[in-house]
Amino acid sequence: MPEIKKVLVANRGEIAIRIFRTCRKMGIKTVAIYTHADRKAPHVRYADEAYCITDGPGDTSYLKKDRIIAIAKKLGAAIHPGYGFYAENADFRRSCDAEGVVFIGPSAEHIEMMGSKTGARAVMTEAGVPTVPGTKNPIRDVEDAKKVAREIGYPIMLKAVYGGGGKGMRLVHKEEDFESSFRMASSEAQNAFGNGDVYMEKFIIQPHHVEVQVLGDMHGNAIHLFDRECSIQRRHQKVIEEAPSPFISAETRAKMCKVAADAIKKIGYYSAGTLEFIVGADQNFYFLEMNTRLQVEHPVTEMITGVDIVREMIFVAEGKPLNYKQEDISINGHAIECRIYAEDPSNNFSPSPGLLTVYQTPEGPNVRVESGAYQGYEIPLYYDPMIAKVCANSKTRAGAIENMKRILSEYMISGIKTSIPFHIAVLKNETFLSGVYDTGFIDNKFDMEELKRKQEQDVTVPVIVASIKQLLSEKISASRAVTRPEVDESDWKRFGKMINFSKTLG
Amino acid sequence: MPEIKKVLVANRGEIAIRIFRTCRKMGIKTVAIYTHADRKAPHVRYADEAYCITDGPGDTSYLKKDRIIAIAKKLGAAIHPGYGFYAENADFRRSCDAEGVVFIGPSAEHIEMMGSKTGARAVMTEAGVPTVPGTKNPIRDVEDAKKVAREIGYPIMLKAVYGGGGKGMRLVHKEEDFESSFRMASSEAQNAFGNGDVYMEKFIIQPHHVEVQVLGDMHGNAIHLFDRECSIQRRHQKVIEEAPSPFISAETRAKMCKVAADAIKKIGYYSAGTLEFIVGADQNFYFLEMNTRLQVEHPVTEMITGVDIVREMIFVAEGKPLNYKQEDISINGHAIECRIYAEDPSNNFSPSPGLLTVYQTPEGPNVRVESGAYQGYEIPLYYDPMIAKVCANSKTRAGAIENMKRILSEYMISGIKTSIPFHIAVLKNETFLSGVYDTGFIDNKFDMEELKRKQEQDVTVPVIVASIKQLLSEKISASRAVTRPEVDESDWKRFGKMINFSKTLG
Amino acid sequence: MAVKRTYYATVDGHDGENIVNLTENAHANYTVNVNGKDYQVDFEQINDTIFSVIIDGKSYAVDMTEKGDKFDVIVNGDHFNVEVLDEMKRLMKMRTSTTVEGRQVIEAQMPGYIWKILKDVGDEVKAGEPIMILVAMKMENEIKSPKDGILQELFVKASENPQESTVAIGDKLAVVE
Amino acid sequence: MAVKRTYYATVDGHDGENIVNLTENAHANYTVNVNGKDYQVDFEQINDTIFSVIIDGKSYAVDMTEKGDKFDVIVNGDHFNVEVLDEMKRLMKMRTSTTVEGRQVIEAQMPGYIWKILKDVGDEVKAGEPIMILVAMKMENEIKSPKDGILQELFVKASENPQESTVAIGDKLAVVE
Repeated sequence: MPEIKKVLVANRGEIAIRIFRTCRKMGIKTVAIYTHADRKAPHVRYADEAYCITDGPGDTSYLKKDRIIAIAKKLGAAIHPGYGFYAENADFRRSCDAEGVVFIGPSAEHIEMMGSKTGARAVMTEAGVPTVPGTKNPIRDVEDAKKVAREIGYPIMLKAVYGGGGKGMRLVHKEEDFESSFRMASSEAQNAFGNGDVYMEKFIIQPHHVEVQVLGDMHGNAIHLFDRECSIQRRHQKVIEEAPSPFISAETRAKMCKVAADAIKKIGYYSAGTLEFIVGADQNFYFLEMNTRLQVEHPVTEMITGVDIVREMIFVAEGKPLNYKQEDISINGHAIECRIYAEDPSNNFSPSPGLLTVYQTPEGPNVRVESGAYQGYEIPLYYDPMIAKVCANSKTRAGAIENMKRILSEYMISGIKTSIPFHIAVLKNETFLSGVYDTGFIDNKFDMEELKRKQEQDVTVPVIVASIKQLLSEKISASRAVTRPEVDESDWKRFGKMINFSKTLG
Repeated sequence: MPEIKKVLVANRGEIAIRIFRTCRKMGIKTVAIYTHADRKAPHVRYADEAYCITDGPGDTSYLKKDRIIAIAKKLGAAIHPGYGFYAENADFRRSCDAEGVVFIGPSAEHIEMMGSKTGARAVMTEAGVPTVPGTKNPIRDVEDAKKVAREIGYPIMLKAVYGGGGKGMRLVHKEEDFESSFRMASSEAQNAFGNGDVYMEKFIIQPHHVEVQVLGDMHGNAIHLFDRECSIQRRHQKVIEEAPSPFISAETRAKMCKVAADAIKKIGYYSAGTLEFIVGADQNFYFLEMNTRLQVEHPVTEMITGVDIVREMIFVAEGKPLNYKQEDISINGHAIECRIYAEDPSNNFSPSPGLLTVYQTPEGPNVRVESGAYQGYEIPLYYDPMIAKVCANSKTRAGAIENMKRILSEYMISGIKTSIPFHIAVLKNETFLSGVYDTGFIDNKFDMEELKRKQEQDVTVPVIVASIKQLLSEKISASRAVTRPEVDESDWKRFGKMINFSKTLG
Repeated sequence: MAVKRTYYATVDGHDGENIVNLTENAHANYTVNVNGKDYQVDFEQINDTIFSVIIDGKSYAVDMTEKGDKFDVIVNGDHFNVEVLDEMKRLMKMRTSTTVEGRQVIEAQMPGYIWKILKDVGDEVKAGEPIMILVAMKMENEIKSPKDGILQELFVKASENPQESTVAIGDKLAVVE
Repeated sequence: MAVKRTYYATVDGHDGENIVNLTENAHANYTVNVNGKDYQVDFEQINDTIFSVIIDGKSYAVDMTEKGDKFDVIVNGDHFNVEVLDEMKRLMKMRTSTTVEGRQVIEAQMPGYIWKILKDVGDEVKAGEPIMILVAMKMENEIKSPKDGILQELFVKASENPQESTVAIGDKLAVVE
C-alpha cells in the first residue's frame, strides 16, 4: 500500500472538517467536494483543494460516485467517506479498488457482511458474540415454539418475518398467552404483508443502547476503545452520547469489550468499526448490528482514550499496523457529546434552517466543538440538520455534566432555533443524572412540556429591552430617508453590499 | 469561613472570563467590574452582575480599591483578583479583611513576604530552597570576595546594589579579571546611582526559566502540580509556555517540585502560587521569586493534571481543605500555550489595537482557548495587548506541537495584526522542536527576519483576488448613487445601523 | 434633552399589557418605568442581534431580533415574543382585532420547498387534512387545513427541484374558506 | 454578457507590474489572465473580509481589506499589499510619482494617544530625534523625525487623558522641513 499524501473526503459539514483536521496535523493534503448549494459551506474553505460535483443549483446530491472517484484518481488522493453517503457502501468501495483509489475504511466484504442485519448476527454468533435469543426461522409448530420460548425466558416478542412498523408484533408475557398471541400476530401479518410467517425473539426490558468502538488492521491486530452509552434517542436518532457508559458494570464492560475485539479479530476486520449492543436491566448484552464506519459520536471515545481514530484509519489504509496495543488503551475520565441540530425543540423539533446572524462557539477548558457552521453561514435546506457536536470531559461523569452545562450556556446562535435548550433540560433531568436511563428515556422520563415552560416567568427584562429597541428604531426611521432594498436578496447579501459600499467610500 | 456564593473578579479580559467559567460551573454567581472604555468587553456580559467603577470615559483605570471592595461588601461577594492589578497587593488584601470581604488568594503576610525579591530569597533559603549562590551584601574586601567567588565557581556576575538597567554590572569569567571588573562596576555604580556598592552572584549559563505550580490550604496541606517551562520570552515577557518542561530531567523535576511543595508547607502558604526557578545547563536549579497569584500560563498545568486551579483557590478561601493529595497528582500528556497579542510581529511587534472584523477561534480536539475578544469587538488602547491564550495538548510533546500548528492555522482574526505568525515560526524552529532552549532563544536561535519573508513568493493569488475585488467594487460604484456616511462613526456602528434599517423595513 | 416615550408592551403567552414609560437620559442610559416600577438601564448593541443590557446591576446578554413592532427576545435561554406599541398603534390594533373567522390564509411556518400538492383549488377539505407537503432539511412536513371548507386559492406550485418551489417563513401557501 | 477589464497590479516588496486581463463569465465565475497565463477562478464573499476563492481547484480562504485601489491580502498567513489600477489611474500615477524631498509629513503609524510632545514648532530636529511620544496599549512609542530640519507644524496636542489626544492610523502629527 502506498503512503497517503492526499485525502478526499466524500462528505460535507462537520465530519469533513474533522477528517481534514487530522490530515492537516499529519501534513496530508486535503480535497473537498461540494454541491452548488454548499459552495459557501466551511469544509470547502478548509481544504487545500475543492471540486464541485453538481452541474447546477437544482442538483443537491452528493451521491456522485463516478465523479468523486474520478477526481480522487486524477489527484492521487485516497477517499475517506465520513459517515452517511458512501460510508458502508460496498459497491463504492469496490469501484475505488477497481480504479486503484485507496479507500480509508473496511473491505467491501466486511461492509457487505454487516450490511445485512440477519447476516451480521449470524456471523457474530459464529464469532462468539451473544445475540438476542430467539428462532430466526418462522414458527411452524406452536408446541415446539413454546418449548423454545421457555428456554429463552419470558417476556418474548413475536415479529412478522416480512413485517415492519409494529404490525404483526405481539409481546407475550407468559406461556398461557402464547398461542392466542401467535394467532393474532400471524393473521395481522397475513393481512398486512400477504404472508403470515412470524418468528420469536427475547424481549429486553428497559433496553440500553451501548456500543463498543473497535479498530483493526490488515495484520490481524484488533483492539477495542471501550464503550459508549447512546440510549438518549429521539425518534431513533441519538442526541446525547457518553463514554464510558454510566450504566454497565465493570464486569459487563470487560466482557463486552473483549467479545467485540475478539470477534473482529476472528473475522479479520480492519479500520474503525462499532458493535452495537442492546443491554438489559440485568446487564446481559446482545449484539444488534455492526457499523463499518466512523461514527458521529466517536469524539467521546477519543476524549477518554486519547486515540485519534481518523489517524489510525489512515495508517491502517496505508497497510501499517495499529499504533496501539490493547494494553496501551485505558479510560481516562468521562466525556459527553451533545448533537446540536437546527431544530426548534419548543415547536416539536421542526426544522429551522436559515442564516446564522450570530455564531459563537464555546471556549475555555474541557471543550471539544466539531462544527460545520460559521457566523454568516446560511444553513441549506437539503442536508442533515446537525450543525455541530459539542463535547465536554472531566475526571468524573458529574464533572463532565457540570462542564457541559457551562459550555452550552456559552454557545451563542442567532437566526435559527437549535436543540440546545433540549440538551440543557436533559442535563438537569434526575434520571439522566442518575446515569441509569434506557432507550425509553425521552418517552418515559422526560417532560417535553418542560421545554415550553419558561424558567423566568417575569417578563420585565424582555419588555424593557424591546421597548428601548423600539425607541431606537423610531429615532433612526425619523432621522433618515431610506430606500427599500431589493426584496429578492437575503439579508446577508444586503449586508455584504453595504459593507462594500462603506469600504469603497472609506 | 462562610461558603462563597458570589465572586467579584477585580479584573478584565480573558482572566475575568476564565474565573467566571469555574464559578458558573460551580453554581456561584458572578460580578464583573468595568471602566467606561470596557463597557463592551466580553467579561461584562459573561457575569451575572456588572458595575462600572469609573466616573467618565477619561478614566481608564481599574485601580479603584475602595469602590471595588465596597461593591463586593454590598453584594456579599468574595473577590478574586486575577493576575496584575490587585493580585499580589498586600494592602488590598488587608482592606478586604478589614471590610469582611473574602479575598480568594494568599494571606497579606505571604503576599508581602514574596513581594520583596531579597526577602523572598531569604525566606526560601531558610525553607530549604536553593537560591543563586552569592553574597547578598556589598563587597567590602576584594580578597574576601575572591574567596567567595572561588567557592561559588566562575563565571560570576557583579551587580550594583542600587542598580538597574544593566549599569554597574560586570560578568567575570576568571579570577584574574575579578579586581579590575569590580573597580569598574563600582565606579559605574557610583556615577549612575550615587552609590558604589556592588554584590556578587553566580552567573547561570544558558539559563532556563522553569516554574513550579503549588497549592496550599489553611490546614497545613501543600502540594505541587508539577512544572512549566517558560523560557520562550520576548523582552522578558513570556510568549510560549509548556508543561511539563521538556528540558529538565525526571530527577531534577522530582527534586524541584518536592522542594517547592515542602517550602510552602513550611511557611504555611495557602491558595495558588508559583515558584520561579532558574535552571542551568547542568540541571542545577535556583529559586528566583515566588508569584503569589494565579499565573497567566496556569492552563497548561490544568491540562496535564486535570486540576481546576481556580476551583481549588475558591475552596481554600472558604477554609476547606484541598481536594487533592500529592499522590492524586500525575502528569498526563503534554500541553503548550501561545499568548496571542494584538501586535504586528512583522513590524517589530508594534501594538495593533482596533476593530475585530472577523474573529473565529479554533475548534476541534485538544484545544483550549481562553479569549477576551469577539467578532465586532474594538480592542481598547488602554490595556494589556494579550487578547487570548490558546492551548494545545496531546499525549506527547511532538503531538501537542502538531496540534498547536493545526489550531493556530484555524484562528481567523481580521482588522488587527496578531502575534500568531510569530508563534507559528517558533513552532517550526529546530531549537524549539529539540526541547532544549533557554531564555536566550529569541535573541540567539530565532531569526526575526524569517517573519518578514513570505513563504510563498508567487504573487499570483493575491493579484487575482485583488483584481476581482476591484472589478466588483467598480461595478457597485457605477450602479448606485450613494451618500457618504458620517466620518466620525466606526465601521461597526455603521454596520449596526444598516442592519437596523433592513430590519425596520424587512 | 431627554427623549421620553410611553409604550404598551404585550408578551405572547403572558396575560396583560405592560405600560412602559421610557426616558433616555444619555447615550445608552435609560430610566424605564414598567407598570409603575423604575429601572436603571444601560443598553449597548454588541453585534447584529446581541445586546449587552445592565438593569440595576444585573447583566444580561440579550439576543433580540425585530420584525416591525414585534421583538423576538431570548434572555438566559428563555424565548419571549414581545409586541411594543405606542398609543396610536395600540388604538388601531384594538379597532381591527375583532376576530375574523371564515377565510383562512395558510402561511409557511418554516423555510423549505413544496414537494407535493395534494388538493386542487375547489376541493373540499376537512380541518387537519393535508393540503401539501413542505420539505425542509430532509424531513417532510404536512401542511394541513386549519378548518373544514373549500380550498379557494393556491399560491405555490410543487416541484421535486428545490430551487423551483422554495418558500420562506410567512409566505402565503393557500386560502381555505 | 461577459464583463472584461484590464488592470495593472503591483505588490509591495515584489518587483514588476502584473498585467491582469479579467473576464467575468457568470456570477462568481471568472477567467483571469495574469501575465499571459489563464486561471479559472470561483470567487465568493463569506463575510466582511473573508473570501472563499477556488483557483483551478486550489481552495483559498483569503482575508482581504480594501482601501481605495490598495488591497491588504492575507493568503495562508502571508501578507501582501496589492495595488490594482486601470489604464487611466496608472498613467496618472506615473505622472505624479516624481519623488518629493524636502517637506516631510509625519503620520501616525498606529492608533493611540499623544502622551508627551518633546519639541516646539520652530525647533531644529535631527533625523531620528524623537518629537513626541505616542502611547498605545500601555507601551510608549517615540515618534521620530525622518530627517534633519525644522519642526514646521504640529497637528496634535499632548494629554495624559487618552480621550483628549487620541489619534488614528494615518492622522497627521507634524511637518518637518
